[in-house]
Amino acid sequence: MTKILDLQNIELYYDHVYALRGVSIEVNEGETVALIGANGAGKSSILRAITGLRRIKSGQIEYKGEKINGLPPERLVEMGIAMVPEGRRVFPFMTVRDNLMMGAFTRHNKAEITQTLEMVLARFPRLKERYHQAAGTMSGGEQQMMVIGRALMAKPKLLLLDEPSLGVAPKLVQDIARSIVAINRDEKVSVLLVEQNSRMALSISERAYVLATGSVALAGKSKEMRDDARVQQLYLGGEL
Amino acid sequence: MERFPSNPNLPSPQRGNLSNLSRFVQESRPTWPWLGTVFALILLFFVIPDFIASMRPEKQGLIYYQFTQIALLSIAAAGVWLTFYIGRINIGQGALCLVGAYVSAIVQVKLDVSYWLTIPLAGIFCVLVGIVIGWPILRLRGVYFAMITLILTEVAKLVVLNFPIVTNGARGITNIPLPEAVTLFGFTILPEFTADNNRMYFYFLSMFVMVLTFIALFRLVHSRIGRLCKSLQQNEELASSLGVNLVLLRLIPFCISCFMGGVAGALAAGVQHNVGPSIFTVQDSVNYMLYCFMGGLGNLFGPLVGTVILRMGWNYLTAAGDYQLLFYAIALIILMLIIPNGVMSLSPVRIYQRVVGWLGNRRPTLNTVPHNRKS
Amino acid sequence: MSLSKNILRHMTGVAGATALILATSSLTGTLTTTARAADELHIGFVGVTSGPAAAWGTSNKRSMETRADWLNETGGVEIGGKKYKIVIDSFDDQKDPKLAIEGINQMISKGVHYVVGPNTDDGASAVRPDAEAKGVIYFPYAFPKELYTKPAKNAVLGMIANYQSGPAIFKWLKDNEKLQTLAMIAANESDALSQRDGGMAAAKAAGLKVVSGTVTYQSDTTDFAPILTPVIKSKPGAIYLAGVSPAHAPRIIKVGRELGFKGRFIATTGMDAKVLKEGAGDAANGFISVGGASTPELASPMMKEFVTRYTKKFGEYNDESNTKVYALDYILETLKANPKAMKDVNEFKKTIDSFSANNPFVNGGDKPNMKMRYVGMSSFGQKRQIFVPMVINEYRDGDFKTLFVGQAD
Amino acid sequence: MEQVVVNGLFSGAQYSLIALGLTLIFGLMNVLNFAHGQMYVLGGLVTYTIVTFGFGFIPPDAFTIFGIDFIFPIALICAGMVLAILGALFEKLLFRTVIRRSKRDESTMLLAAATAFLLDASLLLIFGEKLHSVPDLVDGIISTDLEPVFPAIPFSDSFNLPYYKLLLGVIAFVMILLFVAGMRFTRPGRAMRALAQDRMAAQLMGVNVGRYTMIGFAVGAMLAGMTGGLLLAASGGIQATEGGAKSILAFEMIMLGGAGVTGGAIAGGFILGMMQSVGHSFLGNFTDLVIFAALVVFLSIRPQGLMGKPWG
Repeated sequence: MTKILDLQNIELYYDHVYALRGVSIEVNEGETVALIGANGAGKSSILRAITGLRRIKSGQIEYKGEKINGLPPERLVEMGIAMVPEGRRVFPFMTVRDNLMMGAFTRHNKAEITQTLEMVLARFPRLKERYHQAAGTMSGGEQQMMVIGRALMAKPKLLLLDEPSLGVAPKLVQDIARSIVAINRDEKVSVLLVEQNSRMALSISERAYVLATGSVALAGKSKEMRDDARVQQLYLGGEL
Repeated sequence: MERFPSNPNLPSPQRGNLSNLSRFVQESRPTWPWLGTVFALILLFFVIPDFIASMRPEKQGLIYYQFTQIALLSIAAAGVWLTFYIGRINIGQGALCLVGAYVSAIVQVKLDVSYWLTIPLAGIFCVLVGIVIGWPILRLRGVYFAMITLILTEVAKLVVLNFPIVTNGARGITNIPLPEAVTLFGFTILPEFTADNNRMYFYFLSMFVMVLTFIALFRLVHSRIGRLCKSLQQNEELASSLGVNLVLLRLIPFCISCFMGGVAGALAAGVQHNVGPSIFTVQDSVNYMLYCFMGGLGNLFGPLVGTVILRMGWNYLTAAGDYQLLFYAIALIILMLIIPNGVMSLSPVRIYQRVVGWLGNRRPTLNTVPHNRKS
Repeated sequence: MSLSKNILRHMTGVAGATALILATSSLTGTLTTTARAADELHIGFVGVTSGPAAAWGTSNKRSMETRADWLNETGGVEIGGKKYKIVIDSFDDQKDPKLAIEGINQMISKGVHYVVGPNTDDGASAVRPDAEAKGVIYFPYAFPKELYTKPAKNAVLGMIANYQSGPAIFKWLKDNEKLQTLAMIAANESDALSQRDGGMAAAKAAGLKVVSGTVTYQSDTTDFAPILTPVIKSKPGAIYLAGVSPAHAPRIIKVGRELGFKGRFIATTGMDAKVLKEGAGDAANGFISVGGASTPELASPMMKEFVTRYTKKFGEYNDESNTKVYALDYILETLKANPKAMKDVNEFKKTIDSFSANNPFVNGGDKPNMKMRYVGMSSFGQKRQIFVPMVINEYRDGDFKTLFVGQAD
Repeated sequence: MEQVVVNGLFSGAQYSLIALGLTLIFGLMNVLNFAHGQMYVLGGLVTYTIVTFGFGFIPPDAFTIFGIDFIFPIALICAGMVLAILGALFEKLLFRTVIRRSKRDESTMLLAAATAFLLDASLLLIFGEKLHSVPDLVDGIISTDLEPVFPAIPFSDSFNLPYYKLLLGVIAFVMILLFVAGMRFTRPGRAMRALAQDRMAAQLMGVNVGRYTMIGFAVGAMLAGMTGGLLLAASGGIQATEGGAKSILAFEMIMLGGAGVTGGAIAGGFILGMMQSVGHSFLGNFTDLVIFAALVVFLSIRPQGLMGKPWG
């Protein structure tokens, strides 16, 4: 299997407080990888480092064998990395359509964009119903679907999801989980999933990393982790 | 927030705010305030007057006046700084100064009250005004608060102009007497101000009030309320989750700020012997904000330093004649580019590091997205 | 157009000022306070030359500078047997009374005893205590009577006040044009509002009915239609623009005509004909304002030369300067009459009562009733106003025509 | 009443245009552009210079086609371009640096004020203190000359509207429409809207933040400049020193409508225009006080303005 994403020894600081200490993570082509850990363990910081929203202090990030740290976010979108940020971050005053079209901002071929749009709408029929509604007026779950759809509009090879289950009604969490699996399978998109909801994350991913205080505490197959008592303990804040 | 349960003891960067917060609240008090105060008192009440006394007599009035202005403007600016401290941009201090000046003048002229009493009276009146105004508008944040306060100065001016029965309207109050002597048991506590010596006495008075203001500010910032305010400045949700009464916590500093504005106004009314609707204008309100930015919001002496720099700078640029404002603007822009966080953000250590950094390899370019901004 | 020339001039000016600032900062404080050349006579100007009200002070300062340059070019002014070079020390108070006080103190510190300005009511009131305590005679362009009546000592009104010109204009209109009703508007500012109140009294005294007197506008207004609509609906015979700034007048007039108003507009401040022509055109015909010495009937050859010199120095002339041309000459002539006043303003005040000299700016300035002298007995009870011919102008097709000439005493 | 409504609409159209540019810059950068009024004045004075003097070498009637002089629209476009360049430079050289290096967003307020001083000083030096005006675009007036339009209706009154004002009103209206359409249907427009609504999300969509912020500042400045040109013709002239007050007026409008929201700026402008027009007819000298007080009360109840984002 070829690595699509490879993080080597990432260090990252906010002002003078470290957020990541020597994190190494990899995602293979076509794989779904989960990053779990307690609130503040550094999960989101990893995604921010990958997308260039944060500059890393040291280490290297490779995408398809190419060094990408230091590249601006817009360049990464063109290269095929799309991120669904934490807290959804819809454009509240734009319609669902405009939101989705923003996802395709870096693409120029109209026909292809239309094709992707149809795919997204087929995957999330709810969005079709809300097509001309302002995004800010939708429910949390609907917004979450829309931002995933928006990320797909960029036709990514690697999808970074930051806490997609956060603030979503429990019933919809399952829908979202299902669609992540489907996207991974049908669109051949590798997924890096950051979640607090470890049960959901571990159930849909192949491999998982558990983060604690800015570094990787555990790594392994999701299936095995599901029953691992150490995972629970890490969540409660203990040290290993 | 229905988040995964997390351990509060876990040291994590994202909980930095919370741990900082508790640290602020518990932090011990500073060690050297009295030394600084004594030094400042000696400087302001002995060294500077002595220096001024060595000048030509015609020049003394001007220098005293300039220092007096700096003192009373920095008192008002200190109030603005305090509202910055709770995370609010206040561009309405001019309104409070105007109110303070008018209260002092009206009470003196119409009710024949001693000037000395009108200074605290003006402050207290402004506190009442502050409660009435602050209660509703302190909920506003960021530029919303800034812009609403920007209107206040204009409102104050229009009130003064439109209610001539109380304020004497457009003509202002021009017959304010000079402060009289105060004696207690035969001792003269406060001397009589006369046409000849009032510039000097007003210098001492305003400097005294200024020192008091900054001592009060210092105490406040290092009190429990002050530390809570600082937490407010950083994260309001977090502070409210600690069970703090936010409304009150915001209102108290705002009222103190209004008090300072009122006192500055009353001082100005005394210094000037008269008040008119244009004694404090929108320009003054904006200036106070600029003083705070120029001095730096991170340090409580920021407003004082900012006032000194901008006010002295403006005076100094009189030499440029027609080009005064042009030079002033260019200087401001350059200063802003060099020290965007204000003069007091400069620390000798950091300057040293900067210089070494320049001499050595260039620093890596900073991130393109300012992380501190909300979208 | 002298725009490019203007820019070029300012670029050299900026360079010069930079050099000056660098020079003064390289010399330490002690040197800057060194005594100036002994044969210079410094006259101060404290007024607003920047910000929204810049127009008031700029024309004032410029006419002083023009006159000073001219006098210096001809060898200076001889006072008490000695020739002096005239130097204008100016201070921009930004319309802020706090800065005006600073300005007057600055003048005091330089030993300047005669100051022109400030231009606003608040500023003029604010400088009074220091001026009286430290011996400065100042010539404000502000109308409040308490500045000039006793116990005030040191202010001399430098032009015709609205409570002097207003009654004359109203009376003239009543007698000659059967004016019966009047409306007033004013900016929401001290100066304008107190002029409105003065105008109100004058109109009542002249027997006019004020049909609309409460409408005010913010000084940042540029669209006057909403303000004038109710005024014009009250069907006044004329509209008095109290304390109107030269930049507002054309706009008000133009909008007034567009709204169907046919009567006269009246102002008791100085105006600029070119601005009126450009801004209001024919609509401004019949606009009455208070002029100075440059109306053709009155202007002496010297006044004409003054205008030429001013234009050459600053690019364009401002008719508003007409009302402000006198103050400097009054100061200098009075000093000539009593050289002791150079150092002592009490001597100046003694001279005020008896002073009289030829007025070089008006035709017939040597006739007794046109001579330079101090007046103000009827308005202030003491002579605290310079005598200038009260020229009431009417704007007609791009120029001011003299409507009538009156006198204030 | 007709006159009052027409006055209100005309003022409102002017105000909306002033507020639009400001709200765009605010929405994109969180910068309260204190220099907005000065930019507007600069635009007006550039327009004035071109209309009055050509470019210094163009003969007076060079742009007269079929008897209509097109110098004004040309001057208007030039003013827009000059201001766009100035705005882009301001953003790239000044604001960007300060935003990047300062700890707080608000520090830009000092910079904005300083640029306002700079423009104020330069404008006064270059153009002088006098009022500058251009001739009316077209002659003629729709007028009922102090006679009520509908005498039977109680509030009916006379009605006067010069054609040039009508024309300018239409131009203003078209400009507002063009701006709204541009924001909605063009690629940079979409990018700027996205940036204003969620900066980080926009960045993740591949929007080049630096480029579009600069474009946004330039467009905001351009709008200010063209408005200045338009108002030069609409309000009888422009004075070099009147910018500062205009900025504050524009702040009021975007606050009323909701800062950073296009629709809010337009609504705020029209509401303020109408309030002034009605107020002056019925409240006399208390108009401005009442308007300000109402604004303060309204904002304390509804801080986000009519249609703004809550809490900035």
